[in-house]
Amino acid sequence: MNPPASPEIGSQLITLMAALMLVLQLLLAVQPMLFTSVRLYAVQSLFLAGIAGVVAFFDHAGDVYVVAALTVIGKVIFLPWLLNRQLRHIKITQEIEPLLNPTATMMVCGGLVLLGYLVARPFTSLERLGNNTLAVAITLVLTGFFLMINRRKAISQVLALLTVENGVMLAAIALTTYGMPLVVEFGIFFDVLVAVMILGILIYRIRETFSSMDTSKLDQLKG
Amino acid sequence: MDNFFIPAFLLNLGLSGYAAGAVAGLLLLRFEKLANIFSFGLAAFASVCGVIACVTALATGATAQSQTFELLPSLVPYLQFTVRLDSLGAFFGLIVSLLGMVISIYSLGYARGFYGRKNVGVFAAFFNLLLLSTTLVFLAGNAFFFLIAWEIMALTAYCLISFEHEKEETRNAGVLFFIMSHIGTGCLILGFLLLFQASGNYSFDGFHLLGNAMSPGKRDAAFLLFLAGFGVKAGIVPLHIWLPAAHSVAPSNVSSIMSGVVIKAGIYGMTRVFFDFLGSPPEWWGVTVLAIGTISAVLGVLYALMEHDLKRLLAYHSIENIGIILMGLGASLMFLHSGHQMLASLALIAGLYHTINHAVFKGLLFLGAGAVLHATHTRNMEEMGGLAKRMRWTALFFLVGAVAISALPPLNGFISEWLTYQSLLQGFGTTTSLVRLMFPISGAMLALTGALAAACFVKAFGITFLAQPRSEHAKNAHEASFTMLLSQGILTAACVFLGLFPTVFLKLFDPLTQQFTGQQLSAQLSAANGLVLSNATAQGGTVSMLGLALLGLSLLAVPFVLWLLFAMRAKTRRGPTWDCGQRGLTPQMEYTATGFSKPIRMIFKALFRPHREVQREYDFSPYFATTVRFESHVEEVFQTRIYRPLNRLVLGVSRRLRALQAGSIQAYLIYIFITLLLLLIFAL
Amino acid sequence: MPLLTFILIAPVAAGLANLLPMPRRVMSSLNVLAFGATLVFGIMLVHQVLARGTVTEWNEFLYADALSAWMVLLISMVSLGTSLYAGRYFERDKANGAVTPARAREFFVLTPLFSAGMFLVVLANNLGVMWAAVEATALSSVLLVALYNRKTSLEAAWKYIMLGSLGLALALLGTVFVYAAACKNDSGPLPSFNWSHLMTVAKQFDPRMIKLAFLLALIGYGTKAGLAPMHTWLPDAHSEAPSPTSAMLSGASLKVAIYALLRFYILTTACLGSGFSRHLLLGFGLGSMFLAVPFILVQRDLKRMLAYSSLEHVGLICTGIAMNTPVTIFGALLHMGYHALTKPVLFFAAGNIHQTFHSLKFRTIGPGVVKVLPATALLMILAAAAAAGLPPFGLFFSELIIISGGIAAGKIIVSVLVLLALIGTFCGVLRQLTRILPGVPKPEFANNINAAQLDGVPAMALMLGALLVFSVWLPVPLLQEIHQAVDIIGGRP
Amino acid sequence: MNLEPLDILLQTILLLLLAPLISGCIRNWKAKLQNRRGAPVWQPYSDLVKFFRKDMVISEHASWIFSFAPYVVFISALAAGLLVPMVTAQAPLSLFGDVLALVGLLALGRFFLALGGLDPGSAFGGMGSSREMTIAAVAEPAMMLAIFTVAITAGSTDLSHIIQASQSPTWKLLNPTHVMAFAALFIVLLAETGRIPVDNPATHLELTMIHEAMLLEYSGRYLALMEWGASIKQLVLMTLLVNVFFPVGIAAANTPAALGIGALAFAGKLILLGAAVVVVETTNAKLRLFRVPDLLSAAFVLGMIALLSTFIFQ
Repeated sequence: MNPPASPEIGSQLITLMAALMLVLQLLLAVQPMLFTSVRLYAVQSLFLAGIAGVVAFFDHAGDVYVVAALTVIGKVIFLPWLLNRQLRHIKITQEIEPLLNPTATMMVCGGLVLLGYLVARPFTSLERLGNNTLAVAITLVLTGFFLMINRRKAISQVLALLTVENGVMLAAIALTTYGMPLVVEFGIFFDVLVAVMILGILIYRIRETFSSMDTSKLDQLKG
Repeated sequence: MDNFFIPAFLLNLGLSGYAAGAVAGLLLLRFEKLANIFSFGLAAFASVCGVIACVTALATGATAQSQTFELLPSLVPYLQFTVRLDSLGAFFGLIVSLLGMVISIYSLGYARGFYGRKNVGVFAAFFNLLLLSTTLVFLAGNAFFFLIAWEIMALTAYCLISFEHEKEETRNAGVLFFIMSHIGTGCLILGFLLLFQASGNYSFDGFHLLGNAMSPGKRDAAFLLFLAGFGVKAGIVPLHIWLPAAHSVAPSNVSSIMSGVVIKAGIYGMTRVFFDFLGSPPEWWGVTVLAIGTISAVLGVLYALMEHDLKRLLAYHSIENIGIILMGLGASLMFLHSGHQMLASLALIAGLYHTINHAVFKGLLFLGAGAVLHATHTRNMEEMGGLAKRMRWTALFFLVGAVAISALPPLNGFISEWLTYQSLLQGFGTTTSLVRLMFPISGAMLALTGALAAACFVKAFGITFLAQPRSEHAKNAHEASFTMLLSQGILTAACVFLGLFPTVFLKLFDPLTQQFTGQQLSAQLSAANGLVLSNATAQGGTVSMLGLALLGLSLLAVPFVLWLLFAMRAKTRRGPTWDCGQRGLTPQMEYTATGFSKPIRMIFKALFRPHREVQREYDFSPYFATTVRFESHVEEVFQTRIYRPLNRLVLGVSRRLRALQAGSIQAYLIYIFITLLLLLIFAL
Repeated sequence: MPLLTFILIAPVAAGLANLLPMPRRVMSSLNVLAFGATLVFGIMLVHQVLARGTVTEWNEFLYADALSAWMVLLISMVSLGTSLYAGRYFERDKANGAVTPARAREFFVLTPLFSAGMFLVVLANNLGVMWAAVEATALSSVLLVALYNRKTSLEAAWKYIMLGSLGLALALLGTVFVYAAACKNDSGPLPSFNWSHLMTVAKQFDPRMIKLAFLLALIGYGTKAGLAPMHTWLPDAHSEAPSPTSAMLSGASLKVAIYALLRFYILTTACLGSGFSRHLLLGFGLGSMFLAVPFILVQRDLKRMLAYSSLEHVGLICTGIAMNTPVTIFGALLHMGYHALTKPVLFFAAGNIHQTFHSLKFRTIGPGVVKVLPATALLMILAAAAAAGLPPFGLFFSELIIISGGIAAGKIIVSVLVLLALIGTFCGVLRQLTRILPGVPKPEFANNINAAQLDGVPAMALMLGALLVFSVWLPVPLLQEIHQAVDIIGGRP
Repeated sequence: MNLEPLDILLQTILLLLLAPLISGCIRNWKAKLQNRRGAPVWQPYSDLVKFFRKDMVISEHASWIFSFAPYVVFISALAAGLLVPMVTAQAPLSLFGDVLALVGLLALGRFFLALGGLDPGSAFGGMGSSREMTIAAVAEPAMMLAIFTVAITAGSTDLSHIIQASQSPTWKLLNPTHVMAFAALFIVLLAETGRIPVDNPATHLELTMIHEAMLLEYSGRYLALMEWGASIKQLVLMTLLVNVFFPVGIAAANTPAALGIGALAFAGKLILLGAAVVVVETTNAKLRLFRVPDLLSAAFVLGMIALLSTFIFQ
């Protein structure tokens, strides 16, 4: 690519994709079908990878390509596959009654978005690419967190956790010049993979012993 | 320093002796006889060393100014293992060593009762550790070290109290003791921290008269903290709640050492802090201490009268006597405030003299009670009786102890209470403020206490040792073993000596009063070259137990002469007690302990609020009952009004809080989420 | 010789070796061997640190200062004790049919990896790597928590991993912020993320970012360290895990999390001055101490009670550090060490009780443990006395040092609060243990007296003995080394 | 102050001989006041002799305490008597004990009296001991307060010194303080000597008796010692009362004249006080046991007021 495209385009791209990530997050928050959720997550991760790619392209940062690649392999392909397999295995498709109904959920998420922007405001000046990517990142973290509270199925909680992690990665890309040092990226990447596998194992065992994966049934340990 | 060499050496010997005793006890776990002999033997040896050390130190004036040496090197900041022998430490060291010696001898016999049943080795080890830590409490020269010794003392005491842990009563008593004592320690830590803040280190030398340099507020706070902290250990009302329970369930030799020595640690602490550290006292300190002393004395003896459990009865008397001791200390503080050094020393001596007296006769009484338990396997006086015939020596020793604790001449109890009376009476003139009414009033209360104590011990001795045995156990009672009798004999001798020759003993107080009030009183207190105890005023007011004793003996001539004149030919024969004609007087007809104290229970009904329950079964008229069941018991007002509600409150609140950990992961996530949001907003 | 490398490699090697089918005896002795080695290396490390100030390897990828060396010692002590105890423990579990041989092997494989993770946490120079290592410890321990595969243990594991990874995600965000601050700071293409480097430039960082970073790290690593109100997973995990794992979690893992938190604390203090971070830490520390008291007072389960007492001690350590005077920090570090020696003993004793009485509920165990398991009960009493802060055990010293330091620095209220909480805990522990230890055992247990009497006693005696020795005597180099650590935390070069 | 054997001997004899006479007189006058002839005043002497001559029956349940008590009771009372100035201002043995010692000695006697009552194991004895100790307990503080009042005004607890001080011109004989203190001490005297309205010395009705109940098992010379001890105690208390509060005519010096006057004055004062006791006994009925504390608390309050008034008048 001999003519280096102007940063404006890049930053607009990034802003766009970040916004889409947020939208996907909100969708994820309100819709109950588990398979859809997994797909939504995969797409969200794809946008994350896209952002990483754009950054790498415009900053000529080789490392960040690696990040993008890892994201695609791990979060767009492997993890969704794993989760789908799980879902098929345990034949549960629906998230039944979350704690809050969709309307309330949306309102809470709106509040969280607001908070995210407030927290991120002091740093918008520091961002090079696209404004308020950081705000989106923090919002992802907060909404993901809220999603964990709001969901009862073990798997959807795992998904929520993964979106939180997406948010963190987005923040990393948004804030730092060339992403985190590679060794750290690898570390994080493998940790996440292992974490999901272990969670898979646990979900499996829980399903075996409780013949259900409703985490609100896990309340034997008190006091 | 050379006149300090011998005490220092002996002290080290003694301390290591205790340690060795503890180790021996643990090493010989499996061989109980050897453990018994070696461990208690070493304890006895160590305490003999202690006695000699302290007496020489006090006599040779090695304690004129405090002497210190390091026991161990220390590694943590602020902590030094300083052993510091000054007059006060030596005096209390004398008490612990004396009692330790006697009770170790006693235990040689007493511990046989545990053979095959309990682990004598462990018991002996804890016993040694208790003596060791208590000695260190009196000799510690560094607050940090003091607290360590203090806590170890509490810990070992706890283990010994709950040694016979098979009974739930024992376990609860142990827990109550330990919790109260730990709360007390909390107060002490805070108090010492206040001093520490002022002086910057924990050395007792640095604390000397520190209070004068502190702000009044902190000084008063420290006073109250120490009063509460040491008060718990000493068992002042209303912090005494643990004492009757603990002393009654512990093995008797432990009760004896607890009541004789361990609660005295509280007295030691108060004397040390009030007279040595906190500097010139404001008036209300003395007034408070005197008031608390008076209240403790009266309430202690009143509750003692309501008991028919021999050891609980004795325990309540410990509260009473602590009260009497505090009367002396309180008066002394008031005199220090009004600048009457001479009277201050008199009152201080009165208090401390009563301290050692109480140690001696209460130790003796508990040992006696132990012998009785050993023989009858019960603490309930209603099941005793007639033991004077079966346990002659024990009865004699117990009687001496009873006379002594009832403050009757010619024994030691009377001497110290006489000194207390004297200081209270002379106190009236020291001030013109209304406060001086405190003195005669507490004097009158002291009189009431004395009379009630006499009543109580007529009951204790009479019901336990006299008349017919009230149970099979009592009927088959046997005399205690030799070592148990020997130890009681020693303490009996001590009672007599401290009663007959106070002026000899008073010399030991000179360095002490010199240190705290700058006065030496023993010369003024003795008249007629030491035969007579004087109240150190020109107007006279003297007493001589020796003289009275001799007088009494010589007056025996009167009955003798009369016997010669008239009764030579009179014969004596045994007959049945008058039984109003229906033949055969059974033990059931005897006056019971409960019955004996009934009039007093009625008089002080307002305080005791006795629970009384009578069930009559009758055929045609309630006046001809076929069976009558009578139940009556007195529960302490502090127990019912303060401690139980408090306990309920705390546990109730805690149970409510358990709901936080309800088990739902969503709830837990919410906790974290809210924390996060709050922090983010806080950071904005 | 590359000490740090060895310290990391020894346990990993043992863990991988245990993957091969081997008899239990060999596996446990392998672990013992590995941790014995790490202990020795740790001691050597102390000397090197004293000699050179800091030790680095793999061109500064691994980095050890006095604080790390101290942590290495703690981790090795706890792991060594655990692996000494674990052997017979799982023998009996297999005998009871509580675990299958495969699961037992799982333990012997995962435990060394768990410790290796912890070693990496305290030896990593790069904050990101440190984060990854913490995550690794969480992942390796969660399967241990779920080892028994009971409903409750799965529940505990689930809560542990969910709360833990969530917290760690936040911690990662914090780490990202620190790195961002570093990026903003120097214009180099890929700025170093090494602790040793960050400390040198901490002054110029953007305070707002560091503030945010510390908040997130506090919540994140605080979750792992069990600070209230993020502690909720702690009693569940500690009570459901096999006793050796509980010992590891409470004895080492909590403190490792505190260590990670400390690194951020030091950085923040260096950047913002002590006020901000100190007050937050103080608040969480005191909160944890006071929250623990009521739960101990009315607790019904032995191991949960022990867990809450750990919560209380963690709170005390944080409070001591947050009081931020050399004396209090010294006390806090000392307290870490003593607690690491004490708490495992209690969990081991709880393990023996559990295997004999087949329950941890006070009501079921009932009175009379001293009669059924004399040796265990005796050691438990001593350890409990130590944990409750009674002399002659070190925790009394460290607690009194912390309080005195606070008073000396004029922090009267805090010190009084600490004292109150400690008294409350004492009363609770005493009350609860008196319900089970003394007395006459229930008839159903009276017959299996002396069952499993001496199993695990050597391990307990060893740790308790060490505690007693180090309570009255600390080797001079160790003392100097702790003082260096104090200076590091206190921000004094 | 040095001891004079002669004084000691004389006072001992005086106590021994005078005590029964006093009780005899009181009994006799009481009878007269109740229009009875009554026993002659020297009846107690012959009683004592008779008791000494008689054989003794000792309960088979009793222990050595039973035989030990009479001697203690008798000798403690006697010794107490030697601490009180009777005819001369200087008590023969005031060096050996002050007023507190005197109270102590009497308490010692009571202690063993009560034990002696418990020893044979009869219900009467126990009842007597219980009541005796109870009443003593409530009487003691009142007594002490009264004594304190005097001791504080005299600035000493030494009886001889108190009396010497009371003879000094500055001493206000009838100041309210002493009046009330006297009243308090008089009530205590009634209680301590087992007189109506507290106890009835004449009765053997089990429900009303206190002192007699304890002596019920005693016979022969032990009984004699007990009775004698009781009357000596009564004499001692009366002496204390009269000599402290009405110090008129006490012999300051050992001249025959002074002694003579002293003896006469002493006799006169005792007669007056005895008369007062008789009047009280005949004009009052015995109180119920649980009313007695009210009486004694009245005495206590009197003592308190006495103290307060010292506080006011100084």
